Order: sequence, then C-alpha cells, then structure tokens
Amino acid sequence: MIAFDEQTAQRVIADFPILARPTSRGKRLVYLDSAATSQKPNAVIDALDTYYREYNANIHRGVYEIAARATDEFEAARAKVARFINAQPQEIIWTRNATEAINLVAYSWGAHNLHAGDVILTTEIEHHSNLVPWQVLAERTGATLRFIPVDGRGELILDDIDRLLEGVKLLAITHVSNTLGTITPLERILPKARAAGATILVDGAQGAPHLPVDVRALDVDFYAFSGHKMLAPTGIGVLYGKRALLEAMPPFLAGGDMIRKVGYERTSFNDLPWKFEAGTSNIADAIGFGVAVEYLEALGMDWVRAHERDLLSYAFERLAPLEARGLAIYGPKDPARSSGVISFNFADIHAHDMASILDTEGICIRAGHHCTMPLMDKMGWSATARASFYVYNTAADVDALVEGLEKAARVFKL
Amino acid sequence: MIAFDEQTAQRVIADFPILARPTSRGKRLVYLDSAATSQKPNAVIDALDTYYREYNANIHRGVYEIAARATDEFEAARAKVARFINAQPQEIIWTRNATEAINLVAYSWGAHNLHAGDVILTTEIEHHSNLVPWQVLAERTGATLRFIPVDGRGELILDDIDRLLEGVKLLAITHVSNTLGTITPLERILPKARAAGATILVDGAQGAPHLPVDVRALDVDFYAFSGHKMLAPTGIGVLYGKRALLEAMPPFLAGGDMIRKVGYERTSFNDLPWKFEAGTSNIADAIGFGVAVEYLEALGMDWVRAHERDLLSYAFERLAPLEARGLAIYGPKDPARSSGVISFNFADIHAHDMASILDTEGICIRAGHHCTMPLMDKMGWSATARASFYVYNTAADVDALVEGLEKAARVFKL
Amino acid sequence: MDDFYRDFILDHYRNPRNQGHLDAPSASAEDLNPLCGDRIRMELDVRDGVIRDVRFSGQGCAISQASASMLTESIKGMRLEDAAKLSKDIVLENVGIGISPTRMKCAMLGLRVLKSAAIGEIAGWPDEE
Amino acid sequence: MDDFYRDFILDHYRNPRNQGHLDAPSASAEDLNPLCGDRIRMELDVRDGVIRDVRFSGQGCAISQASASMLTESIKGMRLEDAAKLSKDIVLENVGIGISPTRMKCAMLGLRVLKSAAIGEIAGWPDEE
Ligand SMILES: Cc1ncc(COP(=O)(O)O)c(C=O)c1O
Ligand SMILES: Cc1ncc(COP(=O)(O)O)c(C=O)c1O
Repeated sequence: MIAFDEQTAQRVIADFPILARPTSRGKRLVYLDSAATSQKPNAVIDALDTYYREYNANIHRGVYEIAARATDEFEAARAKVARFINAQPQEIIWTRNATEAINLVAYSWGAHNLHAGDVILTTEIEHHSNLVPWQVLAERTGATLRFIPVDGRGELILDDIDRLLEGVKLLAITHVSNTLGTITPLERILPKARAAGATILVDGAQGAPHLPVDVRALDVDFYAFSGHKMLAPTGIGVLYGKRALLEAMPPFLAGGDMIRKVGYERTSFNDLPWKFEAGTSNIADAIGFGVAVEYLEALGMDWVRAHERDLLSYAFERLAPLEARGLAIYGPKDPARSSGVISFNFADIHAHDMASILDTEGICIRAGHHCTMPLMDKMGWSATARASFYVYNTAADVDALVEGLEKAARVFKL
Repeated sequence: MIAFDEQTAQRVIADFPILARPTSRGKRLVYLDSAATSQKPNAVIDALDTYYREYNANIHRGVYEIAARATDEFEAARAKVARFINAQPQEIIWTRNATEAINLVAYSWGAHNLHAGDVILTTEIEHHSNLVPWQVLAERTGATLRFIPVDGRGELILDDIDRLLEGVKLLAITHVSNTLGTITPLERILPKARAAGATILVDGAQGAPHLPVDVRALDVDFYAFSGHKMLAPTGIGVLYGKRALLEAMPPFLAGGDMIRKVGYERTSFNDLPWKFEAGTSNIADAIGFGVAVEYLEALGMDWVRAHERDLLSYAFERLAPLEARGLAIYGPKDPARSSGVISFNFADIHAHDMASILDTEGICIRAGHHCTMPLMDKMGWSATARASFYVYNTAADVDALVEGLEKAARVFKL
Repeated sequence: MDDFYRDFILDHYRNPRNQGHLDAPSASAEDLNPLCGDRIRMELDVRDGVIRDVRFSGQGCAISQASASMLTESIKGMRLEDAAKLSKDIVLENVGIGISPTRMKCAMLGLRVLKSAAIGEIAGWPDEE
Repeated sequence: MDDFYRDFILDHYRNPRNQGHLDAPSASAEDLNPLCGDRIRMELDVRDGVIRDVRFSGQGCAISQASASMLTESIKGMRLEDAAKLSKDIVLENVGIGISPTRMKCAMLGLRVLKSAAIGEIAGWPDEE
C-alpha cells in the first residue's frame, strides 16, 4: 500500500479554486492534464489581481511610486526563480515559454556557433519544441542532427553514447519526456557530453515543475522551462544560461530596454539579463511566476516528487487489473524512473474517444501525439491517451480515472 | 473653453480600480504615463481571474470541456482584435508586444527579402523598437538605413519624400511618436511608398490605443501593437500582416503548435496564424486583450480620440502661462496633429527631478529619453518630462499637473 | 458525448464499409487532422460524372472512421458534382446526435477529403464549426 | 523627495564646484546612467598617491550633479587608495536626507565614475541599493 501525505494534499487542493468548480454536467473536475498546463493556486491568481489593482506600471525607467514597486517586484521574481534552480538572477532571461527560450538559443547562440558539418545531438523522445528549432537551425547552417535512440519502454539507449557524442557541438535533450514520463539519465549523459566538449541545453519544461533542479549541480549551459506548467500564469517562461555564455551571445530581439546607447546608425547593448529582454516585459506574469515558485518551495520539491511517485505507484497498482482486458501502458512503468505521466491505450478505443468519454465524467486527459510526432511514428502509435499528475492530484483522482476507464469499456462494449 | 464629456469620463474612471487607491502619501493617483503602459479596467482584470478560476487549460488539442472553452475564448479574442483594426483573424499573430512583432518581421520577412544594397526607410522619430531591429537586420544583410528627417517641432519633413523613397524595399514608420505625440502623416506617405514598391510596416504601439485604425484603409502590409498600452494585460501584443505576405514568409519561432507534420528529419508547418505561434500561447492575456478592445469599442475610438484632443487643448491652455516662466513644450502644439502626449522641460529643473517632485503629489509622469535616444540627441535634449493621457484622464488631472509644476517651481526656487 | 457511441457507430468503426483501395481510382485525396492525428484517404471511381465506387483508408477515432465509412455508403451512385457540393449535414444525419464541438473536426474529416477528391482543389471546404 | 532639494543642493546643482577639465589628468573615467541619461566624467590629478586636483563634467539631474559636485570637494587631498575604497556612505552624508530608492542610481553616478577612475577598472562598484 502507498502512504500518501493526504493531509498536505487536501490543503493543496483547497488552494486551487478551479478544482472546487463542478463541470457543466455537475461532475467534480478531475484534472489529469498538468503536463499540458497546470492549474494555478489562489496565491498566483491574487498576485496578478494585486498587480493590476494596486501597482501596474511600466518598469525600469519609472520614477514614481507604483513604477518603483513594479520594478522591485519584477526583479524580485527573477531572483526567486533564480534561487529555485540555484542560478544567479542575471542568468534568468524571461521569455514567453520554454519554446521561445529554446529558439533564443537557436537564433543567438546557434547562428554564431554552429557551422556547416557541425553536429547537434538530440534524442528520439523530444517535444517538437526541442526538435524543430534544431531542424531549422541545421538547415540554415548546414549542421546535421543526430539522435540518441529510444527503446520500446521509452527509455534512451545509451550503449552507443560515446560514439554518438563524438564531435558534437550541441546536446539538446529533454529532462523528462512529456509523452512517456521518462526521466532521462542526465547524470550519465551530461558528464560525457561535457567531456566531449559539447554545449548542453536541457529542455526543462517537464523537469522544473516536477523534480528538484540545480543547474549548477547538473552543470548545464542552458535550461529552458515554462511557468504555466508549474503553477504560474500563461505567457511567461525562462531561459537559464551560464553567465559567460550569455555575455558572449549577441542579442536576440532588439528594441526598447535591451539597449545601452542608441544612435541612428549604431547601438550598444544593455547588461544581462536585459540584453535579451526587448520591449515591455510580461511584468504581471513574471511576478506571478515568482509567487508560483515560492508556493512550490513552501511545499518542497522533494515533497512534490515524492507525491507524484506515490500517485504513479498507486495508479500502476489500480490499473494493473485492466491490462488483462486490453489496457496498454507505455513508458517506463517504474515510478523511480518516471515523472507523473501515464500514457496508454485501452483495447480498440481510440485515445480521442477515450478523452471524450472521460470528459463526460469530468476527467480531463490529453489525447493525440503530445507534440512528439516522430516518437509516435517510431513507436507505431497513431495516438495515445495521457493522464498526468501534479501537486493537487490525489488517490481519488486515480480512482476516478479507473472508473472512467471502466465506463469507456462499457460504452465500447469491450 | 473645451467641452468635456465629463459624464462618460467619470463612468470610465470608476472602471479602473487602481485610480481609486491613494498613494502612500495619501494623494489621489494622477496617472499621466499611459504612453508607457495603460491602466486596466475591472472587465480586463476580471477576465483573467475568471480564466484562471474557471477554465484554465491548454488550447487547440484539448478534448475536455474547459479546454474547449479556453480554445473558443482564445480564438474569439483574436477575432475581436481583428475586427478592431478591420483585419481577418488569420492575419492576427499573437506576440508578447509590439517589439516582438517588429522583430518577427525583421527575422522572417527581412531575412528572406532584404539583400545587400537594399534600402530600409524609417524616420528620425522612431522608438528604439522600430529602429534597432532594422539596424541589426541592415548589418546582417548589408542593407542600408535611410531616415525621413524631423523638424524642430517634431514633425516629419516630407519635402524630399519622393527622393527618399527611391529604391526603398521597406518603409518602417511609426503611427504616433511616443516622445512628442506627433501623428505621422501616413495618408501622405504610404500611397507614395506603395507606388515606389516598398513593403510597409507601421509601428502602431501608440496608434492602435489612441486612434481609430483600419489596416485595410491604411493599406499597410504590417501593423504592430501592444496590448498593455491599450487596457490589456502585459505580455500580449499583435502583429497584423497581410495574408499573402504572411503565407509567403517562413516561420519565426519553431516548436509546438506551429507545425503540421513533424518527422525526425523533416517538418511541415501549420496554417496561419498558428504558423507563427510556437509553444503554449499567452492564453489568459490574449483573452484579456479581447476584452480590452471590446471596452474601447464600447467607448468608441472616435470618443477616445476626441477625449484626448480635448485634454490636450485644455492642457495647452492651462500650461500657457507657465511658458513665460521657463516652461518649454516640445512637439506639435496642435491637438489635431498630436496624440495625447505632452513632452516638456521647466526652466532648469531636470526631468528626473520634476518626476520625483510630481511623484510626491501622486502624479505619475515619465522622464528620460523615452526609448528615442537618437531623436533626443538630434533635438539636443538630454531628457524630457512626459505627461501622457488616456481614456481615464480628466481636466482634474491636467489641473493637478499644473499645480505640480507650480510646486516644482517653488521647490527649485524659480 | 457518451451517448454518441451507439451500436451502429461502433459497428461502422469496427467493421468499416468500403475500406481499402481501388485498382485505378479516377480521383483520390488524403488529409489529416493535425491536431489529433486522424488520417483518411478516399479513392473514387467516377464514370460519366457519377461515383460508381469508393474506398477509404486511414486511421483514427471512432468518430472519424465511422463517419467516413457511413459517408462512403451515402455517396455511391451520387453525381460527382453533387458530392462536391455536400454540406456537413450529410455527416450529421449519418451519425446522429451527440458530437461535441471539439470533435466536429473528426467527424468532418472524411467529408473534407471526399470533397477534396471531388473538386480536385482546396476551395470549398465544409464549414467545420 | 521634495525635502531633498534644500538650498545647498540647489546651490551645488546651479553652481557646481570643480566643474570643467584638467589640462593633463593622470586618471579619468566617464559613465552614464542609461536609464535616465545622466552622464558624468571625472578627471583626477594624482601625485604621490594623493588626489591633488579633480574636475567633473556632465549633465543630468540635480541629484547626480550636486552629488558629484560635493564629492569632488570631499576627495581633494584624499589618498587615491582611499578614494578607490569609498562606500556610498560618503554620498549619503554629503546629500543628507530624502533620496528615494528610484533615484539612488543618480546619486551614486559620480561616485561610481570616481571609483572607476581611481581603480582604473570595473571591479568594486559601489552598491547602488
Ligand atoms: C512608438 C512605440 N513603438 C514601440 C514601442 C514598444 O512597445 P513594447 O515595449 O510594448 O514592445 C513603444 C512603447 O514604448 C512605442 O511607444
Ligand atoms: C518536454 C516539453 N518541452 C517543451 C514544451 C514546450 O513548452 P511551451 O509550450 O510552454 O513552450 C513542452 C510543453 O508542452 C514539453 O512538454
């Protein structure tokens, strides 16, 4: 039996107003789609409200009181997010999302460091956001892409890793697979990549929300993640970059705030991190991101990880009996190697039909390719259903999922 | 005497909660910095709140109820913003702000259409966001920049416009100067630019909030603007582009949502507008933008324009007596040729000292170069103080400003 | 939505009619619903302006596959011209009640491909809303 | 903030001490506060490790210019070594009460430039907060 920390979980649920709102069919909302985007606690929603009602103002150049407060809170949020991953504030670049963060590296670092014949190493389990920018960059520069292969359980095959790393200029690898939950063995790959002289970018879109992350201990050059998947508002993400690398990179977007001195013909650029933040920032949502990581820190990322592991263990236990009736669960079925994602198909019920039937019970899951089409093609799946967990999920949500699957079996007369 | 629509103005003020909140010194907030960012009405703040409390979910691929609602509201917001400027929804690309919108054009259109020797024509009054991207692009491609000059009153000199337009590939011009309020005579310039075969980008960051805008009537190719300057949340902006142009352009950012089919080696891209929207969008703030333009439409952009003209007239009238005591007002002092901005210096009181003194009275103005350093250099101003108006300002705010200037004169013993 | 999956729908899903390929189709088209990955191909045998035979292939959810299967039954013997002008009503009549707006794209995929084959060009897609 | 602008501050702003240039400065530096545009240049005449003379030039607000003016008076005769180690306290003592946090950068600009001239390198900026 799994020992849930039910008390904390109930306190957490109470912080998320959306979870108290029944669906139009009067069902309890069973939100199992946090890998797509997380729900937001009152503290984050209230922070936006307070910003707009009390001190909304443009930052950095404002002399008056509310502008000073906005600037302070905005930069304090950066410091909070920096601390959350053990970085310095100057190393935290605000972006819209993980996707923009990765593109920033592809444009700014990539265009200046990558040349014809260079090799980018990535994996077969990447989200489109950590694949397509490198395809585009490779096409533009004449570099080539190489892939760390995936096995049938959704785990990376490292047998050939030394050969794969030979001559690699950039390693772009996910921390956690959003489709399968696989936690990639960064501790085995990154030191080798470092030794091979590669620059290292980790797509942390599913890492930072779910695992304790220390960018210094990991020794990554870049780490990209999105606020909206970790309790923060939509529209705000982060690129962490090592200071020396960021200093050496040319700006990405140009405009207000990222400059030092502008003439009609010539311009010099601002210090980090503002060099990479052109135009008016997403002030409110950055402040909200700061509140979100405070919320996670108060829970403790070890608690978050343990809670998700408990949920996964319990889910595997409850789902096991259905496997005899045609339930196929993909990915590593080991809570120690997997973050809170369960990808599955049930007999001949298509994932989209499954999602529609579960929806009638208030259960929110995702169906489709999860922005990992090449992985789906390789695995031979046209679509999977995906349930994903976060801090506010409990055993009751797993129970609801299991009942939902039973209902789907009845509807499809399995 | 100016005939204000005082009744509407009072109703508008009541919609903006921040205006009811006194400063720490107990003063009424006199917000005269809307050219930097506008305040937000309850309707917009509440829209964010409702989104996060009721239907926060990732869009486009969600089967369940709240995901469907989020998708519908997100796309409805796009349609509202499209209607606001008389465009089609597919021609509205969500960006973070006007700056990103302009950079999108510089990267995607620019990198493919601009070559060594080509000419970009812009003006001497541009905001850094509509200047630095073109400097960077010119440097990258070998194109050259040319400038429509400004006269001492802050108006563009069009005597040589035909010669200036010769061989121009791109005209990048602001709709309204954020430093001086100058409304550029687009109706005189754009037809000539069109005839000369130039592609036309208008920086509408100060246009869309303050003037009725019809992109078809203007016949522009691109129009960039920011939500936060027109009652919407921070973090959301728009690039309008003519459909045929956008269709022909390569994507800018790559990743989730902007693709049609992804393989490990090859990828095809999605339809407009999503081709240009990689990664999870700023869903909440886009929805907020839709509410903001509805608010402006309910007021009527003709009312907005008339109200600002009234405020300008009244301000010029009230400020006139101070000119004898050393008040210098920059820019066209003609409410018909100017949007709601007054840039000034008062005797030897530096703009930053002025802003600090006004702050003690609850009056928020901006001081500095307003992200137009080259214009400042050319005019020989090291800094100006800028008061800017929007829908919630009234004659009482102008009166407060005048009293604030009197106080500054006393503090500086003028 | 759960009341959508009635017996005849499941039957069309599990035993699709007119599935497969024609030896020498006179018209064909293929499309995918990029957001859910459903894919359908339609092949037509047209003689004298009339659809004599039809086959469909592809993969996807019960909604898209059953809708396509039923559609093939509806159009055999139809004039190509009329097929090109079909509205979404034919699909809605075939499948009956219960499609949620989020799944409408799935239901219409087969029709979209059929019309593409029939008119041989992109214009005139059925309204999917 | 309005109580900051006392008579002696306005006097230093309007009649800056040690303004101008030295014929042959042994050390100099210049910087600008990019956000407000204030600019200050400091030139030092150093002999035997002691600041014998100093001039400043530039433009900006009353806070930056008065602070710089007062600073030049404070450092004449000071050992260069000690000037390099100055903390923001010297500025705060000079100008007295009333600087708001948003304007602290203005007040410290002169000190920042002085230290830059004195230590001849970027390290060791005064803490501006
Ligand atoms: C004329 C003009 N263009 C561009 C911008 C840039 O807008 P944003 O900072 O929202 O990108 C501004 C805003 O300051 C502006 O006033
Ligand atoms: C592994 C992974 N990488 C990148 C992304 C892209 O994140 P965003 O859409 O927030 O940019 C996602 C989110 O779906 C993801 O799961």
